[in-house]
Amino acid sequence: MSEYVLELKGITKIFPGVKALNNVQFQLKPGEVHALMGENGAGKSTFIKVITGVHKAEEGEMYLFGEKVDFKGPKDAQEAGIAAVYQHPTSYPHLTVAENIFMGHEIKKNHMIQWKAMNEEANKLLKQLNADFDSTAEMGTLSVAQQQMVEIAKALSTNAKIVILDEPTASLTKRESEELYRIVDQLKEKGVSIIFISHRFEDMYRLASRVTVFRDSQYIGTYDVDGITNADLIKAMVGREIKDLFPKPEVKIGDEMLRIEHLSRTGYFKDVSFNVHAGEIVGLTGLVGAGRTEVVESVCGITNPDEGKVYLEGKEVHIKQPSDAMKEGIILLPEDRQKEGLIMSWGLGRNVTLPTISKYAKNGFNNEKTERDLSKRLLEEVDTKAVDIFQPASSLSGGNQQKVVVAKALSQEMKVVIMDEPTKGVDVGAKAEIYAIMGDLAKKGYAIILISSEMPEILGMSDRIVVMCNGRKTGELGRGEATQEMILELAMEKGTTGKGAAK
Amino acid sequence: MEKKSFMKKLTGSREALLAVILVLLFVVITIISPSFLTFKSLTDMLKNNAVTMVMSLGMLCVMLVGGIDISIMSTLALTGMSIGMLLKYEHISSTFLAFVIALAIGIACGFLVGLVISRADVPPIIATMGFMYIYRAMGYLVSHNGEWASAAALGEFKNFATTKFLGMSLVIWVIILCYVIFFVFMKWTTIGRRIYAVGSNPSAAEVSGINVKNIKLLVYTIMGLLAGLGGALQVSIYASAMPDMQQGGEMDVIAACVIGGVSMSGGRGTVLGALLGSLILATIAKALPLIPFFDQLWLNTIKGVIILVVVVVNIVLQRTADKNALKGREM
Amino acid sequence: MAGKSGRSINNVPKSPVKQMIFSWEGILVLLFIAVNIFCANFSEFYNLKSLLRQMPVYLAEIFLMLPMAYILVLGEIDISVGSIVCLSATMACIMANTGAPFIVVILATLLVGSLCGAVNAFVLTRFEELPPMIVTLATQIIFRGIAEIVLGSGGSISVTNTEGFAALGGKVGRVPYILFLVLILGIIAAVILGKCTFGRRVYAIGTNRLAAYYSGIHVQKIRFVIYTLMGTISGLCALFLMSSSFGANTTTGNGFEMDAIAMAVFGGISSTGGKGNIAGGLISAFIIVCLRVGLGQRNIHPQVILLIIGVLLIGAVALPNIIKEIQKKAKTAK
Amino acid sequence: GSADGKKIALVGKSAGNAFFEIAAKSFVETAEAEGATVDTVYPEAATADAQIKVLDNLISQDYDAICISANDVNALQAKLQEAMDEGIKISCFDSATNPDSRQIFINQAGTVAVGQALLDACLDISGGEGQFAILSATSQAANQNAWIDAMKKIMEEDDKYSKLELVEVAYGDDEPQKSTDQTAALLEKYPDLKVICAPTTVGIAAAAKYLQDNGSACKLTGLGLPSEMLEYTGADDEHSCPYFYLWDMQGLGKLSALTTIALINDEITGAADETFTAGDLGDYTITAADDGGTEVVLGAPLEFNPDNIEEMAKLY
Ligand SMILES: Nc1ncnc2c1ncn2[C@@H]1O[C@H](COP(=O)(O)OP(=O)(O)OP(=O)(O)O)[C@@H](O)[C@H]1O
Ligand SMILES: Nc1ncnc2c1ncn2[C@@H]1O[C@H](COP(=O)(O)OP(=O)(O)OP(=O)(O)O)[C@@H](O)[C@H]1O
Ligand SMILES: [Mg+2]
Ligand SMILES: [Mg+2]
Repeated sequence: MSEYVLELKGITKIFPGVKALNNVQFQLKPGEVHALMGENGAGKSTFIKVITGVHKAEEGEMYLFGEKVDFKGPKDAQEAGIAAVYQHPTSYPHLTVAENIFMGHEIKKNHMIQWKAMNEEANKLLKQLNADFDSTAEMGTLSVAQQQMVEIAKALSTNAKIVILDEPTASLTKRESEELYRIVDQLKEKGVSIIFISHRFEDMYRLASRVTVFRDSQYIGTYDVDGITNADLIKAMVGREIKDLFPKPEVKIGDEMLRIEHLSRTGYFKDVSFNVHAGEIVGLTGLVGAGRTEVVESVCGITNPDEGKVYLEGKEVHIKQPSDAMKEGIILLPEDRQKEGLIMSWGLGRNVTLPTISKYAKNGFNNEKTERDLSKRLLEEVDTKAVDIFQPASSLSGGNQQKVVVAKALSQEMKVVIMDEPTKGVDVGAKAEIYAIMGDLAKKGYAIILISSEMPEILGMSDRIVVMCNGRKTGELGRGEATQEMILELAMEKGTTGKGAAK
Repeated sequence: MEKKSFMKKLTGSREALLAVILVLLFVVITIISPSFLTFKSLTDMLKNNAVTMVMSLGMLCVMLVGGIDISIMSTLALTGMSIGMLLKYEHISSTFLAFVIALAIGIACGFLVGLVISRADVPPIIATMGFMYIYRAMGYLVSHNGEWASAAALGEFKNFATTKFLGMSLVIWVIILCYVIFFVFMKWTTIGRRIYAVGSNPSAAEVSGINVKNIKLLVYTIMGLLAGLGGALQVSIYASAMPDMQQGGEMDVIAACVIGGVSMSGGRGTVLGALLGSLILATIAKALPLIPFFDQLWLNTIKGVIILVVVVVNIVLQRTADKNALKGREM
Repeated sequence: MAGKSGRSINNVPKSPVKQMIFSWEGILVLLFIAVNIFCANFSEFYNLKSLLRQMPVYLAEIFLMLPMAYILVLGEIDISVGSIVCLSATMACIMANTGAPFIVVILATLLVGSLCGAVNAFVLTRFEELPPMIVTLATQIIFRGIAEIVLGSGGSISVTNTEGFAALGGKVGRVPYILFLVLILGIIAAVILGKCTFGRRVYAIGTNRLAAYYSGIHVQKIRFVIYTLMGTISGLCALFLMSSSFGANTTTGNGFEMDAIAMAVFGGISSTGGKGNIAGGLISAFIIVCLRVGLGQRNIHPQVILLIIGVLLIGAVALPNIIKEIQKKAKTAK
Repeated sequence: GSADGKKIALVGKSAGNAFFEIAAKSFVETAEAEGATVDTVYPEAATADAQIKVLDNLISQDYDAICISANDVNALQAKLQEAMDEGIKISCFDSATNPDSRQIFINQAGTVAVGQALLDACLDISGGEGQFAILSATSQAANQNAWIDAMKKIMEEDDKYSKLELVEVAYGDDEPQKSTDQTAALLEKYPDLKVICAPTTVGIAAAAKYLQDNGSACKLTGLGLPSEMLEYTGADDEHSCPYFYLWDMQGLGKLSALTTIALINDEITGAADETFTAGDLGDYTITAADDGGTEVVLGAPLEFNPDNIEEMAKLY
């Protein structure tokens, strides 16, 4: 038996026009948690998909328990005991949780699916994970975090020997992440080997014993977590040093820009009031499903609140649809960049100019030259890693997609910028850049609302922190006074059970 | 975990809403024309809508994977015409054989459609529009350009529809059998669930090792099979085979599914929904001529209005149900 | 703070000529030439005189392809257009027979068409969860049903005052007006879809409706406009149809929606939304018309013509895909 | 023959219509025997629009005559007049256009004669009194409407029919399914219904099947194809249709061919009172039609009854 459970050598994977992996290697020891880190687009997810047989590598070899394997498809990998939770959810929104968990290896008797047994089994798994929803709930009605849990349950259900988790914490808050850590620990105890991808350093420190870094499709090195410093790791990942992770500029806070009073929307949030001033960054946080997204979407006209008022620069504004908000200068960077933020099959340039296209148009005719120049300028301003403005947004990595969303916002006239989870799934380098952009915007006198589930980010960037829980505002903290514990306490004020169960 | 109350379940499920609409239709029609609610009238209705009812099961599968098939009535015409001509010229005489041949032709037609869609990546609406023309033309060619196979030529075969078992025509038993088979197939077999999975999230299905292409191939083949069965039933029920039969009928089948809550973008829909949808359409067709206050000229318009009202009312009810569910959420 | 890493992003588009040759439209143009050579060889009668004579009815259908292309780009479908044609044609005849000035007839016809379109638009935007297929299926039945009621038991009406319609069917030399109108409208439709803000938004909605909505695009307003315009153009189609038939009946416009969809789809306008352009639709429309006329002149059985069109429809989309697949396989094999 | 080198186009209502095919076959045989060539042309669909396309095509192809079964009375007028202006002779058969768009109509049976025959059948089958209903094709079908109108008129004018009550005219749209629903609805609405009269081939077959399968006391007559009706025709209670009518389809094809050739050869112009000899069919006189045009009438409708149906079913 070899020293490694899984070993890959000289893997090269080429997509049309992109070399996603260039001669990379990787070793996984039995029972270890191995972190895989690297910038957005470094090829981590692609690498995972090569392991699970979704992609076929052009070159390279793979050894499982010392034996050379060649997976023809995902099924082979599953049968060999590899389970993966992919970065982008691979769930079936119309099916129940139990079915999602057991898709591909249903519990059967005489070729008939045993629903009862399957539901029970699924409930057992969910209980292990401390999930608060039932296995008969429909997947599509669950929150992102809950869906993530189902994905993990799915991986557990196969009794895999190798479990791969691709950015499982990206959309999780602190509390939920802790839950996940616990599960990973459990798995480790059972002797399962785990590959763990994350952009969060805390995850790595908490879980992994070794870390492998990729950069620009290449293998950089494998390090013992104990023997490496933050700065070294960042250097390995982004190829340069980042001095200040949270470059929060000192800005003089100006007049009140946006004020929300007693905003309510039945079933989503109730009686939410807060305000934000020019040059100020207000952090809006809470557990997943606290209703933060719903509040700002109501402010921006995506949905309409049932009650409450919104004031901009002291005057009440009536926003019925997104274009009204844009006209007023309230710009939203939506949470789900793939579905709400970008048109994935379109070129970057067109994405950037989509909301403002009529501004450059002459008599309704598009001014393509201006558009191209503008999108080039904006995309370079946010330092997007792209070849040209015509490549489809789907060809970019997550962090770079987020930058395109920022560029898209920059093309508009802004007063208030609302960023919903702007750094979700974004690498440290790009994160720092997005924070820098955020700081710049504040300096220019825009009012900023930052929704985030990441504690360091909230603490590091906000002037003021608004905490929500279960659809209500539970508190507001100043920059000086706020600590992780205080925020957590407010965020869990009423407990958070029963959301999935209500379905 | 608290159990959902019965009322909530009722207002929460689309099928329940449809059942309510169907019951309402029944009540209204029975008030207008009491003879509607008799065993004979209802079995008549089922028999006369057998083709749509059976084929909406296939359309359910096709729509579940996000596809659509508008070639089905051409397939029906081709199979119906083929067995019609075979019987007429006495190449075959056995009813069983006729059904086998019809199913075989249907499967072949469906398989070809499925191949083109799954292997050559042709969008379903284009592929099936093409095959709609092709199979219909083949139907005409089989009929030697417009010959009919009429009752006298169909021999024993037409008796299939008039033969009764336990008081109901065999045709109705075929419908019941199909629905039972599909109910089990869609709910309790892995392949049935794969169909849902592919429609719900094709890329996820791909990643989790489901052969999406084969599932697509399968659903169009199933559709073909049922179209073949539809062809045989049509010929048997009406004791006549014509090359232009059921032209435009595919819309009824699609409408039945959509009314039954089958989503056109895939993933959502049930056998029960297909059943209720096709029953609603069947009821409308059966009841319209019974309603005495309208001039016959108005029938089509009224049919259209009823379909529109049914789908709109369904949406309104759904919205109200959703809103009530939200109100119940505590914060 | 432009470009911390100093990365530069290219914004110079590739040569459009090269793109055009390898595009679907390029293939269609070649196909158009091939079809014409084929038909010309095949039929000794394939001459301009006959082609021009048959043009008007076919061209009237091409009108419908234009807004249908927009609807398909939206990722939707409208199968009620044939019935709208029927109802507006009925209206045209009735108005003409009242002796109203022809301009009033035109306006009334377009109005009826637009109203029908607006009914579709209203239901579809008010209840946006409803699939367009089922809504327009219902209105397809309703609009034709209304025409049936209006036409009464005769089921047919003819124009007694034919002057206006005859003028519509007029010609410059031998070329009917309608050809010019189709080309002009085609160019306008192409420019709006391809070059204007409106068109860009239509593509955005068709590709990702949610993202379009978040980007401040008035999704429902645009859908409303397009469905209403579909009705208006159906009215126009009806007017020109009257200029060859001088009468309407309950079967007028039957199946036109399928013809329009086939033309658009064959022209590379994807039914799943967000893809294709008017140029492709127009070229494919002319290919289909030439085929029908060319084969029709040889008295080929219409079912056989439809069979050929069916094969062409599938083949045209399938072949490039199959070739691509084979190329890909060959590449990975290497 | 008398039509050597002449070219005739025979235009049907739509492809795949057995009814038309029988007449067309004898039309072609007759015309070819006379030395003419015949192209049988079908529109893509049973609509006037599609026939307009066909006519546009035919006009530019130097035909000597076009014989058409029209999908609409008025819609083809412009095209047919254009054809006549080009010197092409226009005759109609089976289903007429308006008088301005044709030179002559070859009528399968006089409208009044058909109405009379159907009404007499109803009177006879019902036993002289009671309710009867009509199951027609579509509400717009010109032929059917003419016959139904004729029936209504005769009923009003003649006391003989005073005890007959026409309860409803229903439309089955020439679809078996709809026709079946309509038949069932008629029976449910009028339990005392004695006779259904279905002057359309699809409708009569569907209704006959429904009545026979259900052993209904209501009987059926109308216009149908003998081969389609063979199963349902009989004098006993087992069969739903005692007898029904149609015309001599082969004769219609033959007469149409000969009349068209007579037009081409300028033997006739299509004016009333002209006479000509139609081969072994005998001499025919052109008469004024109800719509103001002219027609030749093939003869009285043929009755198909248990005695002759076996024989006739072999023919069509
Ligand atoms: N299906 C695909 N087709 C073409 N290019 C792709 C495809 N999938 C990934 N790529 C490209 O391959 C490269 C590596 O992408 P990958 O998703 O593996 O990055 P990653 O390291 O997971 O980034 P992130 O941290 O943002 O998830 C990127 O440049 C990406 O654009
Ligand atoms: N697709 C959905 N269907 C039904 N309910 C939903 C859906 N998405 C969210 N919800 C519910 O709406 C409420 C608010 O969700 P929202 O997404 O606004 O929360 P959030 O605080 O922004 O959390 P997140 O961190 O996920 O963005 C939650 O109770 C959630 O369960
Ligand atoms: Mg990744
Ligand atoms: Mg959120």
